[in-house]
Amino acid sequence: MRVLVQEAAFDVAQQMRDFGAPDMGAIVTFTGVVRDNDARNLTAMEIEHYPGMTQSALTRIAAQAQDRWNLGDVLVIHRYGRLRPGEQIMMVATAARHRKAAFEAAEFLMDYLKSRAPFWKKEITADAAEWVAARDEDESALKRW
Amino acid sequence: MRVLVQEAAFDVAQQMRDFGAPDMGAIVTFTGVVRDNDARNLTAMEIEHYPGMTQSALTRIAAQAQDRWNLGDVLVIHRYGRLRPGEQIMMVATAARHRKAAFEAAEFLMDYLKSRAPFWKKEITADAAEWVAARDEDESALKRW
Amino acid sequence: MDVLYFAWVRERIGVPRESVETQADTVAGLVEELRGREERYAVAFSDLSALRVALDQELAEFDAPLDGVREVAFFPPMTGG
Amino acid sequence: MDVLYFAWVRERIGVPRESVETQADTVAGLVEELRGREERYAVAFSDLSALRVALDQELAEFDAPLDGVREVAFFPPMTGG
Repeated sequence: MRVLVQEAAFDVAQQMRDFGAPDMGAIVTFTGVVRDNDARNLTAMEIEHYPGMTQSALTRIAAQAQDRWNLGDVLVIHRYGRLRPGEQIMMVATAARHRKAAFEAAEFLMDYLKSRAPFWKKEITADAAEWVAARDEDESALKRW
Repeated sequence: MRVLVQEAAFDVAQQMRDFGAPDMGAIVTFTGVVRDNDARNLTAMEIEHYPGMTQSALTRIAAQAQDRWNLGDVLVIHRYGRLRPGEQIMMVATAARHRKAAFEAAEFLMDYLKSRAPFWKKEITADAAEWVAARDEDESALKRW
Repeated sequence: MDVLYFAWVRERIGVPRESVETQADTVAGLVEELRGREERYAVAFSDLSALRVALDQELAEFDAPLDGVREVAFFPPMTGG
Repeated sequence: MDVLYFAWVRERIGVPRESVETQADTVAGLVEELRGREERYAVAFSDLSALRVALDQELAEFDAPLDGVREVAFFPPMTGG
């Protein structure tokens, strides 16, 4: 298991180099990228986090996924700080024996990261700065698990 | 869209280098790896395919996914020939605006590749060679879509 | 027309492809003809529920007409991915 | 105890953390005390349904006891991922 909370950019290829485990036939990755806003004037996405809590919250979520789906490996990376459109925000990866478990575990990780990891996003444009509101769907997505 | 049917190994990192599109906030990948069998004596997995049909079948499946989930990009790679345990068999990647679409499209691709792409797997051990049987679950997984 | 066989169908029949002259109207009719040829065909086609067919490289049903078809392929359920 | 604020809660209150002396038994009691302090607290805590709380870096409910707690954090619903 690897859980990284960092300001620096990460390289998906490098992170995946040693990922996996013998007998794990299925590897799923999810990578989140800063999207421009609908008005197409996003300057940056600022990500605030709760330093004392972030690493432990992510580690707990990753460990839950590992136990529940018998993952051979699991990776969670989440950045904070000021990111530009097109930059990678975060990624998760899961390695399982079969594809269903690998997909489910990755979706579980994403659903929990969205609503249970202490990050807050703020969209910065030339003339405004607005906190991204949590969406009801994101909270209700947790009920699936 | 990129659809590759090849005997040679592929490099996930290299395939992902130019993958994606502006405004696509979510990228999902699935990589399939040859697993050892339960008896742990797998020598190779031999993958036969129907050369005239494979490329067009994969292209059709990828195009369906692209239309249905408005994908900004989609990638399908599937190998054939003799693969050793631990080798990568295939991968798919999807780029969508949001995570739900990227995950669903990747699962759709996998479900269709399993049962509608003309590949057949044979497990080779030191003293036997056995065709992998299709599983009822794989066929019924298509009903979801 | 060209008839192709894959995986264990190919192994049971012993060739990957052959040219077949047929009067059959449908895939099912072609299968009947082949079954009558030799034991190896009868064995390969003994259980149609274990087989799939493609006509000119598109999946089809066993009651599909052969009219205008140039290539028929028989194989077990696919196991890609 | 240390009280931390994140995102717009931090912006409304104007500081990221402060040391607070409290007699409150629960988070809700602490919120009541803070609300009574100054307008900026009343504004930040006007709608508890828009807030989340963590006690010693674990998510908690507003009726949770403060007994033995060293660090309380208030913030809006998280938006990670």
